[in-house]
Amino acid sequence: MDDTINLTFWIGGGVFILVCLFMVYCILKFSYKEGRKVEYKPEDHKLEKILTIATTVGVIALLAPGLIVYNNYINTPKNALQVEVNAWQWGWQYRLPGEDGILGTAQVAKITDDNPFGMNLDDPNGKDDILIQDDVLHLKTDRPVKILLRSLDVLHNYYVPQFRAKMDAIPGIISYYWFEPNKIGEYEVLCAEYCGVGHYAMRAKVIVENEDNYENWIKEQETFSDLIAKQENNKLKTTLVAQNND
Amino acid sequence: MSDVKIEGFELKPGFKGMAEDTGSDQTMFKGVQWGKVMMWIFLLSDTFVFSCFLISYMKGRASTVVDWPNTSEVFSLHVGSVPVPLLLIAIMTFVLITSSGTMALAVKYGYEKNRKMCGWLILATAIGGLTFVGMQVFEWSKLIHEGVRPWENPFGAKQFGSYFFMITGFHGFHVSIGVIFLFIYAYKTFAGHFDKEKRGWFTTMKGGYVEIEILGLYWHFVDLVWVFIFAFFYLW
Amino acid sequence: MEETKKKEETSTHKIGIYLWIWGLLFVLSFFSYMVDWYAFQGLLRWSLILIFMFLKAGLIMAFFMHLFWERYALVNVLLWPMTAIACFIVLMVAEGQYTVFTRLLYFFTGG
Amino acid sequence: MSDEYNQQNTPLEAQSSETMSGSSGTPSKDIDYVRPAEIPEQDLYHGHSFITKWVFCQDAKIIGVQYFLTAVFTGVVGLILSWLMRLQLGYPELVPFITAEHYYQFVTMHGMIMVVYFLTALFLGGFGNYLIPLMVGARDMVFPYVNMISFWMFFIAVCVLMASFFVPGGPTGAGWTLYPPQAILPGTPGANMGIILMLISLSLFVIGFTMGGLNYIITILQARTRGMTLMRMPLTIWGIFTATALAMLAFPALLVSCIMMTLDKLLETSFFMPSILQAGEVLSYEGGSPVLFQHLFWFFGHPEVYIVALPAFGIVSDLISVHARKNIFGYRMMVWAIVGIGGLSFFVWAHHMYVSGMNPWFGFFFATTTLIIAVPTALKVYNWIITLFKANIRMNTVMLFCLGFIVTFVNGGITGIFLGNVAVDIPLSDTYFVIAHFHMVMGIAPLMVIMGAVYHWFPLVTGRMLSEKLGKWHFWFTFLGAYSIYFPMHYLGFIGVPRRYFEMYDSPYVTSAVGMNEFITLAALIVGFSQLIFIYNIVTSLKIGKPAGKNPWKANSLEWLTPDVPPTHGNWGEKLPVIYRWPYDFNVPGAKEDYITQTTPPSEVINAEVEKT
Ligand code: HEA
Ligand code: HEA
Ligand code: CUA
Ligand SMILES: [Cu+2]
Repeated sequence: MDDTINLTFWIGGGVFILVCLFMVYCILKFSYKEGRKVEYKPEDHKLEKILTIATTVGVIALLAPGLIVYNNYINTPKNALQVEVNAWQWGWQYRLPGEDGILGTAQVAKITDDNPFGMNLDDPNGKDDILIQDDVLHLKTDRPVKILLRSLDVLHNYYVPQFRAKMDAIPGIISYYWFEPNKIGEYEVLCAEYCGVGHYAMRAKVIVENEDNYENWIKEQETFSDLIAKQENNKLKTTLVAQNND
Repeated sequence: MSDVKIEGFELKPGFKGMAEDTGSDQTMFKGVQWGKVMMWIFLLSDTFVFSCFLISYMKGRASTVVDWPNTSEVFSLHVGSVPVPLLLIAIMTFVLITSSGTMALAVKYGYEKNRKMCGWLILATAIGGLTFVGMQVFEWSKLIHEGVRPWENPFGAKQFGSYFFMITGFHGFHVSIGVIFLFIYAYKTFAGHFDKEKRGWFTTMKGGYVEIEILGLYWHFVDLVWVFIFAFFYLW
Repeated sequence: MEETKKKEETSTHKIGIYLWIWGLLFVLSFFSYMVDWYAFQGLLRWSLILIFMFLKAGLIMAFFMHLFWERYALVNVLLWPMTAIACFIVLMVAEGQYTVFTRLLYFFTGG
Repeated sequence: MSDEYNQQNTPLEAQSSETMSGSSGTPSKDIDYVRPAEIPEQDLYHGHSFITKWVFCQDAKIIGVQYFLTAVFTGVVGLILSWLMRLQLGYPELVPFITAEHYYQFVTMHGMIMVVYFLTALFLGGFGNYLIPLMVGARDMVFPYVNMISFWMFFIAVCVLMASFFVPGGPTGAGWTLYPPQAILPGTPGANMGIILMLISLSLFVIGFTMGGLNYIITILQARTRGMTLMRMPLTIWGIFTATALAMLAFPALLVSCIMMTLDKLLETSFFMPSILQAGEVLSYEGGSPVLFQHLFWFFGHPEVYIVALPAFGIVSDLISVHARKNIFGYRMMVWAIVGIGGLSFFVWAHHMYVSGMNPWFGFFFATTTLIIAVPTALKVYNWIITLFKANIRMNTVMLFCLGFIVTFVNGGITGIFLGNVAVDIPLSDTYFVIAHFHMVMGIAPLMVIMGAVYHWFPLVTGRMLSEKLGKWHFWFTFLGAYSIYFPMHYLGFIGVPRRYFEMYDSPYVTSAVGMNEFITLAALIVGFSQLIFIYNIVTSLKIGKPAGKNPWKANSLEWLTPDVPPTHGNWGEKLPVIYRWPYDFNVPGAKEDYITQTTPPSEVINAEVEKT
C-alpha cells in the first residue's frame, strides 16, 4: 500500500511541477506587449490526441497496481485470526473466538446488562468466545488478523494509522478488514468516522507482542460461559446451564 | 409533435435530425414550446425523485431479514366472504388508466379547438383522479385500522409500513395536485381562456391549448409512476 | 407562444390510435393482475411483471405523452439520464444482497 | 393588465440579410445570412414600484445580484465559523467557550453553508441568472416569475438555516454529510430542532433550485438569439448549463434522503435505522440500513461537487481567453470534457464510501470510473495552459486569479487521484488529507474563479472598474495565505490525523502537528481578514471607481455588447443581436483589431482568417 502511495505521489507531484513550470514559462515569455504576434490555432488534433493518450496511460499506470493491492485487501488470508471489534458511543470492546475458532452470532437487540455483547444464547459457537470488556487489544506478530466490525449504535471506524487500514463499523451489518502486524509495540487506535460529541476522545490501544506474551494474555481473559457463570441468580445463567446439560 | 415547420430550416427525422437540431441556432427542441420543455425537464427530475424512492424501497426490502408481508393478502378485499387479492388496487389501476385515456383525448380535442369536448374530458379526468384519491384514502384507513403504521407493522418487516405510506403518499400528493389543476383547467377551458389566449396569473405568456398538453404530460406521468409502483410494490 | 397556431391544424392524430392504446393498457393491466391471481412464482412471475410493466410504461410515454412523435433531440435528452438510474438500481440490488448476507451470517445463522 | 407588458417589441421580421452595424456597405446578402427568428419576442413584466422593481423583481439580472449578495452573506457566516474552528484547533486553551458540541456544530454548518448555500447558489443563482440571458442573447429568463419565486425560496431556506443557530440545542452537528444514525440520535449536538431545520432548509433549497434550474436550462436550450448555436456559446454558459443539468438530476436524491431522514426522526420509521443501543436501552428502530443513506447522499453529493466545479471551469476558460488575448485552445474538446465530466459524475459516487462497509467489490468499479474522470479533467487543464502558450497575457488581477485557480486546482485534482485510487484511499480517507484535497479543489479553486469573475464583470454590473492595486494585494494575500492553510494539511493527513477531531493533543504520535496547527490558524485568520480589502475595494469602487465605458476588457462575448452599459431590463433595446461567430476570435491574423465581437458579420472581416464555427 505504501508503494502505491509513493507511486501516486511521484507521478502526481511530477505532473504538478511540470504544469506549474510551464505556466511560469508562459507568463514570463508572453506577458502583455502591445502588438505582440499571437498564435491563432483553435485546435490541434494531434496534440490533443497525444495528451489524451498520455494521460490515459498515466491513469492506467496508477490504477492497475492500486486495484491489485485492493484485491489483496478485501480477500482475507485463510489463516487469519478473527477479532470482533465492538464499537459504541464512545468506547471499544472486543470478542475473540475461543478454542473452536468460530465466533458465535450476536445481535444488538439481545444486549442486556448481563449479556453485554448480545450473544445468541442458543448458538453453541458462542459459548467459548472470549469477551474483553476493555479497550486494549493484544495481537501477535506475523499472523494476519481479520477485524470484524460491529457497532452497537452509530458509525465508527477502527483506525490505527500505522496499520494503513481502516473500515467503518456500521450498526446493522458487519464489515471487515485484515492486516498483518509485524512490529512489536503499542499503537493508538483512533475512531475515524464521526460519531457524535465524543468522537475525538474515542481512543483505544493495540499491543502487538510476541506469541508467548500473547498466549499469556489470552489465558487471563474470560469466556462467555465464565461470564455467565460468575453472575448469580440470573435468567441467562439458568438457560445457558440448562442448555449445557442437554 | 412531428409536423412542425420552421422557416429557413429543414427538419430531418431520426438521429440525423437530432444532430442538426442540436447544431442549429435558437432552439434545440424544434417547435416545442418553452412551457412544454419545462414540464418535460421537470418530469425528468421528478422521475429521479420517484426512482430514488423506489430504489430505496428495493434496497430496504432486499436487506431485511424479517419476512415481508404477502401483499396479495394484505391488500385483498372481501367480496362477500371470499378474499379477492389486490382487488382494490386493480380497480385503482383501471381508474387511473381510464383517466389517462380521457386526458389524452382531451389534449387531442384541445388541439382541434373543440372547446366543449375538451372541457368535458378534462372534467372526466379530474373526476377519475378524485376517485383514485378517494380509494387511496380508503386503502390507507383500512391498513391503519389493521394496525399498520409507518413505524410498525403487525404482518412482518417494519419497513413495509414506512415505505408503503411514504411512496403511496408521495404519489397521492402528486395526484391531488393534478386533480386541483385539472379542475382549474376544466374551468379555464369552458371559460374559453385558451381560445382568447388569456394570460395566466403568474406568467407573462399568452395562453393556448398547449397548456392542456402540458397538464396532460403531468397527468400521464402520474399514471406512469403508478405503473411502476403497481409492479414493484403490489406484485413483488 | 404563437406556434400553437401553426400546429393546431396539423398535429392531431386519429382518435383510433388513442383508443387502441387505451385498450392495450387495459389488457396489459389485466394481464399483470392475472400474474398475481394465478400466483405464478419465481423467474416466470418476474419476467412477466417486468415485461408488462415496461410495455405499459412504453405505451404511455410513446403515445399518450407523444414521445413517439417528438423529435429525437428531446427523446434522447429524456432517456439517456435513465442509465444513471439503471446503474444505481443494479448496484443497490448488489448492495441489498450483500447486506442481507452479512446480517444472516453474523446475526442469525453463523458460519 | 396588458399595459404592464411592453408591447413595442414587434417580432423580428424575416430578413435575409441583416447586419448589426450595417456600416460596411458591401452587399452581404449571402455570407451574412442568418435564418429568421423561430420564436416570437418575449413579453416582459416591468415593475413600477420600488417593490416590484427591486424586491420581488422579475429581471434575471437583479435576481442574480440578489442571489449573489445572499450567498456572499452565507459565505461570510461560513468564513467566521471556519475561524472559530481554526481557533479551537490551533489554540485550544485560548477559547474555552468552544466546547466539543460547538465545534461540531461549527464544522457542520461551515461545510453545508460553503458547499450548498454559498457556492451552488453563487454560481448558478448568481452568475447563472446574471449571465445566461446576456450571453445567449435572450431578453430575460424564459419564466421570469418562476425565477423570482426561486430566489425567494432560496431566501427562506437561508432564513430557516440561520434560524437553526437560535433554536434550543443549536444547529445540527452531524457533519455536513448528515450520516444517520448519529445525525438524529442524542449523542450528536442539535439532534432535535437543529437537524429538522437543516432538513427542511435543504428541501426548500432543492425546491427553489428546481424552479431556477428549469429556467436556466430552458433559456439556454430554447431561447438563444439568432445565430447562437450551442457550439458558439461561451464556455461559461456550457459550465453553468451542465452544472444545472447535474443539479436537476442529483438534487432529487438529496430531497428523498431528507424526506426519509425526517420521517425517521419524527415518526420513528426505520429507513436508515437498524437496532440501536442507546444508554443501555434498545431503541424501537429495527432493520434499516445506514449505508443506504450514504448511497443516496453521495449520489447527490458527488455530482454536487462538480456542480460547483463546472461553472468555475467554464468561467475561468473565458477569463483566461479574454485576458490572454488568445482563443481558448480546443474549444470543442472543452465542451465535450464538460459534458463528459458531468455525465460520468453520476457513476462515481461511492468513491466517498470506500471505507464505509459497503459491498467491497464496488471498490473496483468505482475506482475505475473515478480515475476515468481524471482524463477529461486533465484535458481541460492542458487546454488552459496551452491557451497561455504564445499568447499575449495581460497580467492583471483577473489573470492572477485564473492562474491561482489552475495551480490550486491541479494540486487538489492530483490529491483527488490519490483518493480515487481505492487502495491509496484506505489509509488516507477521513484524515486531513481529504480536507486538504477538497479545500484545494473546492474551497479555494472555485473561490479564486469567483473573485476573478467579480473583478472581470464588476464593470459590467456597475459601470465602474475595481482598483487594480488593491486587487493585487487581495490576490497575493488570498493565494499565498490559502496555500499556507491547506498545504500543511496534506502532511497532517499523511501522518494520519483524522478529520472532525475537536482536539488531538493527548495523542503522543501527533505532537509534531501542534506547531503546524497554530501556523494554519494564523494563516486562516490572515486570509479571512484580507477579504476586507476585497470588500473595501468593492464598496469604494461603487462610488469612486474609474468609469468603465463599454467593453473595457475588449471582450467578444455578448454580455458586453448591450446598447446600455450596465444593461437594462430587456437587455437588448429595440432589436435582439444576431450572432456570427464564437466568442474567442482574438488576434485573428488579418483582422484590424485584436478582437472580433460575436456580432461582427463575416462581411466585415473578409480579410481575416477566422475560424469557421
Ligand atoms: C469542487 C469540488 C471537487 C472536485 C472537482 C473534486 C475532484 C475529484 N475528487 Fe474530490 N472531493 C470533494 C470535492 C471535489 N473533488 C469533496 C468536497 C470531498 C469530501 C467530502 C467529504 O467527505 O466531506 C471530496 C472527496 C473525495 C474523495 C473521497 C475521499 C474520502 O472521503 O476518503 C475522493 C475519492 O475518490 C475524491 C476524488 C476526486 C477525484 C478523483 C477528482 C477528480 O475530478 C480530479 C481530477 C483532476 C486532476 C486529476 C488534475 C488535473 C490533471 C492533470 C494535471 C493531469 C495529470 C494527472 C494524471 C496523469 C493522473 N474526492
Ligand atoms: C467551498 C467550500 C469551503 C470553503 C470556502 C472553506 C473554507 C475554509 N475552511 Fe472548510 N470545509 C468545507 C468546505 C469549505 N471550507 C467542508 C465541506 C468541510 C467538511 C465539513 C465536515 O466535515 O462536515 C470543511 C471542513 C473544514 C475543516 C475541518 C474540520 C474538521 O474536520 O475538524 C477545516 C479545518 O481547518 C476547515 C477550514 C477552513 C478554512 C480555514 C477556510 C477559509 O477560511 C479559507 C479561506 C477562505 C476564504 C478566504 C474565502 C472567504 C470568502 C468569502 C466568504 C466570500 C467573499 C466573497 C465575495 C465578497 C465575493 N474547513
Ligand atoms: Cu466513534 Cu468516531
Ligand atoms: Cu466525489
